[in-house]
Amino acid sequence: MEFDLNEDQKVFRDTTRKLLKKECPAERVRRLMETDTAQDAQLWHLMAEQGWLGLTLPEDFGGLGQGLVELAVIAEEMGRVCLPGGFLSAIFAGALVAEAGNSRQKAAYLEKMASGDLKGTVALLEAEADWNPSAVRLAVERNGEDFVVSGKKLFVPDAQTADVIFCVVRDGESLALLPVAKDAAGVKVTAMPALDATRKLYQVEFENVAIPQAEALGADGNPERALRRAIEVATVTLCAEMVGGMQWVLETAVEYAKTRHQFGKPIGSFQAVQHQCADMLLLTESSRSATLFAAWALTVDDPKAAAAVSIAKAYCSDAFREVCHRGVQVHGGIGFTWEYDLQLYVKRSKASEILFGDATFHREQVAQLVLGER
Amino acid sequence: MEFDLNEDQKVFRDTTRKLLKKECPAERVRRLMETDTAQDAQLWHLMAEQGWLGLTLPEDFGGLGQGLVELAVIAEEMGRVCLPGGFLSAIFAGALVAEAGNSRQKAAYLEKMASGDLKGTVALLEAEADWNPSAVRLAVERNGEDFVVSGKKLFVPDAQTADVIFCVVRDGESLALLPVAKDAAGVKVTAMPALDATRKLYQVEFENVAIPQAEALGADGNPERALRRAIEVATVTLCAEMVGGMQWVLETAVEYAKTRHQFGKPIGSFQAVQHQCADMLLLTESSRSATLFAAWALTVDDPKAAAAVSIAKAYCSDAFREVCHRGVQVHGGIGFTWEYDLQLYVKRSKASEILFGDATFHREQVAQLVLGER
Amino acid sequence: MDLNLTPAEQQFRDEFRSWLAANLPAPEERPKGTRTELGNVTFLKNWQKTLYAGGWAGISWPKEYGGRGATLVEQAIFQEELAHANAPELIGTIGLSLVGPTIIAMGTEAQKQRYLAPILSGEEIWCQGFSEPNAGSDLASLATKAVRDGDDFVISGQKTWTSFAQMADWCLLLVRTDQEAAKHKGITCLLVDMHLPGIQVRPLRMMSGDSAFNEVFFTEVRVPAAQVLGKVNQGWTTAITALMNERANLGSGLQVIFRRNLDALIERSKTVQRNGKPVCEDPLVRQKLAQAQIELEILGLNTMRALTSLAKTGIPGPEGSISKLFWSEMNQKTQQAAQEILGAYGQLSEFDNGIWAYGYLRSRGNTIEAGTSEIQRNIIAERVLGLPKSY
Amino acid sequence: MDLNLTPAEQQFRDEFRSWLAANLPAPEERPKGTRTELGNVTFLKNWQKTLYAGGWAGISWPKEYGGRGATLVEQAIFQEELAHANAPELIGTIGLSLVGPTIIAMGTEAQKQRYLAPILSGEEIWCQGFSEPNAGSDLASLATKAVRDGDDFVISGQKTWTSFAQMADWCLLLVRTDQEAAKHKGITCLLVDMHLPGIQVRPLRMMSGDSAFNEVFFTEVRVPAAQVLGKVNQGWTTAITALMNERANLGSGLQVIFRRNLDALIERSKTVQRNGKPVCEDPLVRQKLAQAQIELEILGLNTMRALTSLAKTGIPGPEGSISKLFWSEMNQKTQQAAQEILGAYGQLSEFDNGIWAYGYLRSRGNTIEAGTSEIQRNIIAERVLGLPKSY
Repeated sequence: MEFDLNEDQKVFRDTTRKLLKKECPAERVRRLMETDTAQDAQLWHLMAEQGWLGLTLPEDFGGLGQGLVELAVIAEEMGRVCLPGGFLSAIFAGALVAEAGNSRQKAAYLEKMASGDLKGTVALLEAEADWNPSAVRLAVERNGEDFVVSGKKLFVPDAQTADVIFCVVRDGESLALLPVAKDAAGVKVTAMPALDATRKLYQVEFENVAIPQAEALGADGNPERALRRAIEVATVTLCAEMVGGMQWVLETAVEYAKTRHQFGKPIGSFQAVQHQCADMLLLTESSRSATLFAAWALTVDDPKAAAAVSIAKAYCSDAFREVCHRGVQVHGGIGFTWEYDLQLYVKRSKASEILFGDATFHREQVAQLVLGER
Repeated sequence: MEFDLNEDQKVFRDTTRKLLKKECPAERVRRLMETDTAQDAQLWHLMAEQGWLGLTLPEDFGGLGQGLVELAVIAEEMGRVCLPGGFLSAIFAGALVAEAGNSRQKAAYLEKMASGDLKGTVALLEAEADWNPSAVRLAVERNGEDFVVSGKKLFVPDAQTADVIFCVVRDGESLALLPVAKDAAGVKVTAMPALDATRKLYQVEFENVAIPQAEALGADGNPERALRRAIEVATVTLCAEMVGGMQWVLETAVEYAKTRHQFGKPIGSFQAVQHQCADMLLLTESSRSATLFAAWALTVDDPKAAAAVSIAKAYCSDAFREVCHRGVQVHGGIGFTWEYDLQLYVKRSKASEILFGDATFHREQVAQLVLGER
Repeated sequence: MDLNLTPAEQQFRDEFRSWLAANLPAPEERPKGTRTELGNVTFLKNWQKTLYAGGWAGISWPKEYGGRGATLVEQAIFQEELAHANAPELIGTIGLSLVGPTIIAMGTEAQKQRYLAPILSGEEIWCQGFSEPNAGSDLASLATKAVRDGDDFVISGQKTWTSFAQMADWCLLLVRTDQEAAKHKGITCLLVDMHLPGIQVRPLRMMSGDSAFNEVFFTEVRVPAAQVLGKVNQGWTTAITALMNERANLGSGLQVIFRRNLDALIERSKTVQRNGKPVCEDPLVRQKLAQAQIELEILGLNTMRALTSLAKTGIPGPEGSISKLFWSEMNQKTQQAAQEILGAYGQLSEFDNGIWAYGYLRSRGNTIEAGTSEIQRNIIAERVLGLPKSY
Repeated sequence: MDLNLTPAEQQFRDEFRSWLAANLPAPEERPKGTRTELGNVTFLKNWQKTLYAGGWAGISWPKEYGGRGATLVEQAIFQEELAHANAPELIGTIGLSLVGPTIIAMGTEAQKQRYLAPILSGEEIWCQGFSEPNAGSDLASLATKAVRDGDDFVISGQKTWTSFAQMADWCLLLVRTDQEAAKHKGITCLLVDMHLPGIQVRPLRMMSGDSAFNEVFFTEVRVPAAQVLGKVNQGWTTAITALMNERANLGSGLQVIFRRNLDALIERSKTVQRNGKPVCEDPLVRQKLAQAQIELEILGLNTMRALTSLAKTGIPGPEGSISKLFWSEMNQKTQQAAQEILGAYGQLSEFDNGIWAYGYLRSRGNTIEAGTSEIQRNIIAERVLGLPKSY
């Protein structure tokens, strides 16, 4: 039993940190968030080059075949710099294809996704914004060899830059996972501007969009189970990103508390400030423990994996928000300004809190598990 | 508009405080809590003599005809000394007779209750310990001129010392309020020892106990409404008692923080301790505002009265607990000992938190009101 | 203890209610957005002028200074009625609730004659130049200096977090006039014309995207010595008076906004759906709505109690810190509850005009502005509870 | 990063599990109530003896001192298996996790030879005499003094919050040996025979009704100078080592109790009814149970991470404060949740043997004992985060 990154993972972490610090400074984040898509071709290229886009995808299909702990390692570093754009969508879409696709489909998508040539996202949420796959209501119709879909999906991240949108639809009792080309006729993507401008959300409308049934992912397996698994992968990635955000906020607040003086002393010598910082550390480290465990458990298919993911997300959702709140409070007025980078993390924490289900949602999942209901 | 005690009320408060300080020191509380009933004949006599037992009862029936603000004033002082025994039960039972009784019944009970010669309590809760009158399930049968009751009530305060137990039973769609002599055949009272030894709880079993139907309170009116009103009166009385408890804990903690030294300074000069005390003040004063308003609103039949009672109880339930928690923390080890009187208040706060419904219960009542559901 | 309005208070309320019904601009004529958006300034100044003309400005100010000479309770009724009528917020709030009362308390007769009436009529807007980049919680360490030069003071330095500076005509400014004295002893309070040369205002954008605050830069600004409010080097007393007025008044004005906000949330909870039902049927949501309601009601009750006490003593005291602490933390909890209740919708810029995302972000400043929660707790501990000083 | 047990760890677990199956006294033979009830002492000492005879005492102690020489992970597995088997708690816990490791680190060879084996075998029970009535959070201000007289120290003073003193054979005692030195510099650590004349133990009753702690009075107690652990006047270092060992170990031992408690609560939530349904169907209850589960799982994970780190560095560090803070606040929240979930039943002495009322009250001490939460936060801020000292 060893609950720590191994040497390779630590090296990977350090080089990733160094690279992102250089390539994605706050000015770049700010520039990108002012754009329509928050997506940066150069950074995307960098991520492809580094192998990050295919990090956990199978080696047979252009990936590096790494585990989720490695993914968590880079996601944490991305969170630390508040990296904008569609990395998380790429992970979600990649995991979905890897879990649900047959070998023809994997061949068709994964290599291009790993090389950065094909950008994917997943359209899951509808009007109720419910992350439970069983809540999907958008029904697909069968027309000859085709599935035909009409209706809309909401809160779809990075849909504007995606080449392919994997649309989750209801096919009777089952779900169907339809790869829809973003530029296909009948697909309309509209921005849903929201609080976190570093990860853009969209409404995606489908009007009589036909997809050959043979193109649907997972049709010969259990698409819902594959989707749940892909959601778990993306959720852990998000948790790791949140941990990175917490770490930045913690370090920044501690640094500020050491240098800012009031009443003739560094404010970090006041108990009220000290205690805020101590709580931030506790929240951050506990989030990290929960996230690393979930990443490991998913990788080895531990029976506790589903619970571990919900535990991590429930805890991180509350913790990132609380760390940001404390971070702002420690800073006082300056921490509340647009110019100070803390605001980027406050907004990211808020968006991350609900992405893939908020703490309440995941506590309910945990309750079902501890009460033996599933 | 004047939100403050008037001069008479302040005088009443001060004399009550002085009297209780003298007559009910902590040693007496401790002696009483070790007894089976926590009831003290001498204190009871004092309360009768002072008019406290009939304070809000109608003057025609031996009461003083005062409002609930006056009742709140003395209840706060009682809470401050953690007065043991059945005062609250007397208030509940008295309010029930005053609200539900016809003039014959009022004549039969109230004067004796005001003079302290008859002790009453109300048996409401059953296995689910639900304070909502509509949750009463114990069904009464009609046999000729009588109601006959068999079954049990739980968590009945002060049943052992009561002369009459007003038992709330279900009579079809309606409720019936049956005055049962504690010593009647078929009545069995068993102690339910609990965390707060200053207010004893009992199980009361009824085996074929017959009560003439004409004796039931409120049969010609709306017994459920009368019961709700009596519950509101008792709830506000309890809230005031809780405020008194908070005030004691606050003052005791502040005094301790001024005198206890660690690291060469009074601990009250440490921000962490200061902030705990500041929060205690905020919680106590806010509880007092909510309670006084509820008492006033009930007295003048303000349309907001029901909401005000639930607001006060929801807030006080959380606040008294939190004030005690902070009080213990400010004290450190000494505050956790049996010998230090703080423990009396910790236990009282815990019992009061759930008596007449906990914060969750009352928040649900408030929700129904703000959502316009009742 | 009587929370009913007295006949006089009822009459006041009825009168103002009728006046509002007759004089309030129709909803479609009113500006959208916040008070500090410049496009709304003319409208809001006119609205203050209308109030003044109707005799509804400076409700609790003495009649001799153009106020209505009404009681503090009537002042609160005035606020409540504005809320019920959904009236625009008052743009001259710094002048009305902070500068005016401070000038009345500490000003010379000439100052009173000159400055009070234009505050009431909305002709002159005030701002408050207290905080500096290096003097936040530790306000007394302020460094903006004023050097005596003949009949003038020459001011140099920087203020920050100055609300309304972008439209203000005057500033209640704290400056250091004695570099040698102990830090609380060398401060002077000046009434400064914001149109003087050498004053530069730069909006300070907040994380919530708007610029309710400003930075104000002073470069050798000359102000006549007659502009001192109170005494030279005794400005700290003036500052404390002003801050207590600020805290005493902020709460009651904000209640209006909080009430509207919670009502909107309650209505929204009936339309946003989860699990096929409106979220207001979710027991967790119900608890959150109820808690918000409970705290808002108690804020109102605490304010009424404080008002009764203030009416008896006449001087706002450290109890204002309790109110500040209460409303700031209440609003943060309620905004967070709104986020949890509305879920993904609460973050959208185009859902309810983005008020939920804005409200959440804006609320994070509540426990910092007008004195951080830490400072408020220190004040309560030391000045109300009598605990020894922490530093 | 591999949370699977290594083959060696698995073997360790299997071995201990089999051994437990064969050697654990049947439930009906085990004592009821707590470790500190004197009637249970003989049984629990025998249980420790059985563990020792089987090679299961001092799991991570070096073999040369009679331990098993196993890893810290195996030490944790040992605790977990005890929990799974619902085995009695260890009575010699102060000796096993605090005094023993401190003697190993700082003791003379003679002291090691004399004291370590009886700790392992359960023959000698230890207590820890650190806190005093006027030295709680500020431990270094302790006043119990030891005056050198020939070959002895003569001890006078009072200790408090001393667990297990009523049954202890020995005490790890901090005394002041230099009245003149700075307060951290005049402290010495002594190994004191609790059976010596002049020692009086008085149980300290807690608000929860039991007396897990004691006051210990020393009246001219003579102790040979050879009983100094470490060096004279350098006892503060020993104290810090001991406290860090305490914090590092307390968490993992307590997890057992917390897990059982939460499991019992989960089961209870299926039987206690509200609104005609088991409370576990109430969404609010479900959230509370889940949060308790989440925090308990994370406590376990944090402990595993700390263990990995400790195994690499060898010395328990200030991270123990994170664990202490986490479990103490977790348990308070969970006990409060239990009260809310069980309602009136949770307060009854005769419902589940009163464990809920007891557990709630007892939990209030969690944020005080073994260093208050305030002290833990100070330690984290100053020693982990490097913030300047607050006092």
